[in-house]
Formats: sequence, C-alpha cells, structure tokens
Amino acid sequence: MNPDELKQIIEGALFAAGRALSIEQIQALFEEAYRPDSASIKALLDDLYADYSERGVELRQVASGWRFQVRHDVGPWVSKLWDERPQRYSRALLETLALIAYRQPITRSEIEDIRGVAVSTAIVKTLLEREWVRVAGHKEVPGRPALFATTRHFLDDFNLKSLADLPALASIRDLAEIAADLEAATHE
Amino acid sequence: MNPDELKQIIEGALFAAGRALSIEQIQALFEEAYRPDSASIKALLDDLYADYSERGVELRQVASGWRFQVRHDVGPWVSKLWDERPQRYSRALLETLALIAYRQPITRSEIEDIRGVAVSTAIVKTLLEREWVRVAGHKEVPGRPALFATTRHFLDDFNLKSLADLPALASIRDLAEIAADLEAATHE
Amino acid sequence: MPAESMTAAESPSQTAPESPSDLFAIARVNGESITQLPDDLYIPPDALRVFLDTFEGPLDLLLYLIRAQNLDILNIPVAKITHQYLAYVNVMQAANFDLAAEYLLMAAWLGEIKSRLLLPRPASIDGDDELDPRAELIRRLQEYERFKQAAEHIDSLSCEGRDFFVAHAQAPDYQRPVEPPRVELRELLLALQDVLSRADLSVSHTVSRESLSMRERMSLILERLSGQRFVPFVQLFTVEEGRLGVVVSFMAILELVKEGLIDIVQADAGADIHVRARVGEAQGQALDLDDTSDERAFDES
Repeated sequence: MNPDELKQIIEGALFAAGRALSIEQIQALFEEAYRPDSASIKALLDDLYADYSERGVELRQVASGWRFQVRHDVGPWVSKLWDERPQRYSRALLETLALIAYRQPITRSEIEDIRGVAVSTAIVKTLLEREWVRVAGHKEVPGRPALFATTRHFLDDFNLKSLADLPALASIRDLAEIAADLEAATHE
Repeated sequence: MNPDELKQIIEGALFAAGRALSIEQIQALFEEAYRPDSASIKALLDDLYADYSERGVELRQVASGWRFQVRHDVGPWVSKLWDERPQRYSRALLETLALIAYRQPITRSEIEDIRGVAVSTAIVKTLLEREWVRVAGHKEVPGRPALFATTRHFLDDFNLKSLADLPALASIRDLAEIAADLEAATHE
Repeated sequence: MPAESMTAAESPSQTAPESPSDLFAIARVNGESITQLPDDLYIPPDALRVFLDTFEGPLDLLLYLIRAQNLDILNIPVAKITHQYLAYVNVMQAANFDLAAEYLLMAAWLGEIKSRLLLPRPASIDGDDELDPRAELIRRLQEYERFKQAAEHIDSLSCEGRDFFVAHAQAPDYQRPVEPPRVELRELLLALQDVLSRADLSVSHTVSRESLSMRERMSLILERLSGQRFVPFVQLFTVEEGRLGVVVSFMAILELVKEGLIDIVQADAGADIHVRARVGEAQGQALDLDDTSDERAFDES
C-alpha cells in the first residue's frame, strides 16, 4: 500500500469515527501483516495536519488521540445548525465535576462534605451519561461507596490533553497559619 | 465576507452536521443581511467537491442536499472501527461438532441420543454455514434423516491432515495432556 | 434565637398559640394568624425560589454574605454573620420552602461558634491553645471557594457541542463480513469429554483410532456416491493407499451396508459389482430446519 492510500484510509477513518482515534486504534484497522508502524502513521497525521491548515476543519491532538474538529472561528455559524442554544450546565454539576476532576478518586459523600450540600442523583447520572465521569472503583468502607474519576472523554470534550492542563487550585492557607492570625486578631 | 471564509463555514457546517445539508439550510446559517445567494453557495460546493476529489472523504449530492462521506474504497479498513468482538461458539455446538467428527456419518437423532438433549436447528445451520459439516447422505429409515459428516474444510481449520489425527476416544483420559501435546505440535 | 431575627414568625411569640392553625402560622397580624403568603407579597414566592436556587448550599450563602460585606474571610465576625444567615434562613422558611437540612445545620454550627467565642477560654495547661472555633469554618469556606472557582474555570473552557464541534462524515456503507469465532482443537476435545462423561460411552460407543479412519472413509464413500446412481465397486478403492487403505475402505463399505446406507448390486454372477447410495423418493426432507429448539449456537457474551 502506498502512502497516499494509507493517508486516505486514516483520513476516512478519522472522519467516519467522529471522535479521537489513537495511533494504536488506527493501526488496528490494518491486518497484522500490513500494519504500518506508529512512526509512519504519525508522519501521515502530520501530513494531514498540514493539508487541513487552511480549511474549515482542522486535525487536532487531544487526550485520547487525533480528531478532526470544525475550525474554532467558524463555530458561531456552525452552531446555528442546532435550533436550541446548547445548554449551560448548572453550578451544582460544574462544582461536582470540578471536585471529581481535582480530587479523584472521590466518593459522593466526600463531595458532599466539601460542598456542604447533598449531590443529587440526577447530576451523577448526567456526568456518567455524558461519559465525563466513571466509577473507578469502590472505597473499602461500610457501604463500599463508588469512587468517581474523570475520563479521557472529559479531557477530549474540554479540549484538554491531560488533567495537568487544568489550572492549579487556588492556594489554601493552612490551619496553623489561620489560627495564628485569628489569635493575633482576637488579642488586639 | 470573502469566498474563502464562506467556503470554510460551509465546509465546517457540513462536517459538523455529519449529514446532508440543503442549500437553504446552508443559507440559514447566515444573518439575512449577509446571506449568500444560492448560486454562490452552489459554486462553493462545486469548489469543495473538487478540493476533495483525491481525499479519503468526498462531497456527494444526495436527495436531501450535500454531505461529506467516506470514500467507498477505504470502506474495508474504516469499517473495522465497528468490528464486534468475535463471538464464541456455545458448548452445545462444540459437542455436536465433536460427535459428528468422531461418529460420522451420524444423524441428528443419534447425536441427541448421545448428548441426551435436543440439537437445535441453529447449531446445525451454523455448522453447515461454517462448512465444517456437510450432509453426506440420508439414512434409509422413516423420515430419511440427514447424515452429517465433517468436511475437508474442518480438517484445514483444525490443522489436521486427516481424521485419524484426532486423538482416539479411548485415550481421552488426560485431555489436558493431549491438548498440550497438540498445541506443541501445531506450534512447531 | 437571635433578637434581631427579621421575620415575625421567628420572633418569640408573646402569647402561646391559641388554635391548631397557629401552629402553621407564618405570621400574626393584628392577632390573626396568617397561614398563607398573601399574593401581593412584595417578594413574589417565585423570586424566593430563584433566590434559593442561586446558592449552591449553606457554604455558598455564607461566602456570599461575607463578600457582600467585603469582609476578610480570616476575620469573620461570627455574630454578625450568624444573624444575617439566620435572617435569610427565616425568609426561606417564611416562604414555606422545604429548608434543606444543610442550611439548618449550618445555622446551628454558627450558633455554636458564637457561643464558644462568648465563653471564656480555659487557660491551657500544656501550652497547646484550644483551636479557635472559627478555624474549621474558615477552612471549609476556603476549601469550598477554591472548588467554586475551579467550577467557574471549567465552565469557561470551550466545550464540545457548545463551543466547538467534532467533524464527522457519513461512514461508508461497507458491510464487513462477520468473522466467525475461532475454535481451538482443545476446546473441541473438552466439549467431547463433557459428552463422554455425561453419556457413559465406555460400553456402547467405544470408538477406536482405527474405526475413526473407517468413519472418515464411510463419509468419503457416501460423498462419492451422492452424485451418481451406480459406482463400480472397484472404483471405491485406491490401490496407491496400499493394503491398509484397501482394508479400511472395505470395512467402511461393509459398515455402510450394515447401517443400511448403501446398496451393493451385482446383475449376474461374475458381473461387475456396483454400489449406490440408497435413494428415497424425495431428497433432503430430513434436514428439518424448522424446529424451535432453544439451544443456541453462540454464547451470549
């Protein structure tokens, strides 16, 4: 198979998948005897990236591999394809998601402890259905509560390559320091 | 808006939709004041058609408009994306096949006598379709039941030169040992 | 209950409730119990619902109060905040909302912190000062606030399907031939072992190595006979196979005769012997593929 045919197959697969494909997933499209090595595939992906540099779609690398996505600056027009404005997520959902992203693996009651309020089942369900969150295991305490973690899909959907791309949490002053301040304040 | 920007928006919209868009639908993406006429859109679609003439996807006109679709000749590779995990044959099928191999030619009711349960039509059909088993004749008893035998194809698939290569039933005592021997032999 | 409490319902009543309806009164106006919010209340109930929905819980409400007052989070005047907090809680309660237990718990906690601050602190013996009761509240507020910020940040990220779109094209209409399952001989033998152990074959079904090759030969002969009416007997033997092969073929033919599967015909003494498969009136009707036995060909997995 010549490189042009190979490139067409990769291109077709990425568009047909409609999601990111890893190099391994691309390799798996070929019979073992004709499987291109990862370096050749990477080279063809670089080629494709260049081919699409001036087009309405672009090749992007995200957490779980490469995908074609619509160029950001045509987004405002393209979003008119869908009548309803894309929904905004509730603060409760976003806070729950933030806690899972930064504190994973974490149980529901640990989330509730920090938020100071119960986490609704609907929110957990939405996060699981959206495939942003998965049950990574169970905590070995009475009731064996589920431990939640974020998924690759979450990273993909927010255009992140890894969790490290999320900004660091605001610093928190430690208790001894706070206590000292308070001490000083109350003795003034 | 210049034609290049316009083309990028149409291209992005077609790929974001993942389905056919009519010229009216494409026009609706633009505010009325800036809405291109259908002739300009048609011209840009022709442009896009040419742009993708050598790629892994192609622009095609279908009943409801234009859509990008994966080029047909990369189908064999791309369709691997949706490969199902290979199924496993049921124990009942393997038992039936083993009895046909060792007791051929054999009728279905004879298999049922030995197995103690009915042999389903689905199993017989699968074995015939797989070409491991054929109808070698009919037994001259009431109903003229089919006599099943194994095929050359069966021998090939199980790496046997002839049925005589199958271990003798009498010696199937330590099956694990035999299986190990066979595996060693076929991997030489 | 603080004296500054803002709603009538929560201020200590001068008189004990006089009727059961008083128990559900949200206010007493000129001695009359009000059990329903007047429709022309200047804060419509819907607005209160919105107000309650605005806060993600007691910590969020506290953060709002602290910020609204522009207060240093590290130096919360607990008494003042407690009063305000309770005032909000009372407004919610007056509007007949089911108050989430978390809000009431927070009110109780604030009250506890306030009372502990009022009490003189015992001099420490080992020099370890008792932790300020506000410290835990501050820690939780700080902890909550950083995740609140993180949530806002995530919301500001561009999100697939809202801010950007993945490109896809119609998949090719190529139907992939389904790969049939692979079977190892080992599996086949294990299956056989199961049958053998179920149906005690040791007496009636013993099959030896020799008879297996004879069985194969029986199938081959049947196959050869399937197309033609008569086949000369001698054609069923292959001289190149040698003596053993001829014997196997012969035994196979005898077994086929015994099982009634073939006929051997000789027109006259000394004439050629012919063999044919027994043919009935109709072909193939015995392969009945219409039954509904529920045994499956595939495992559901």
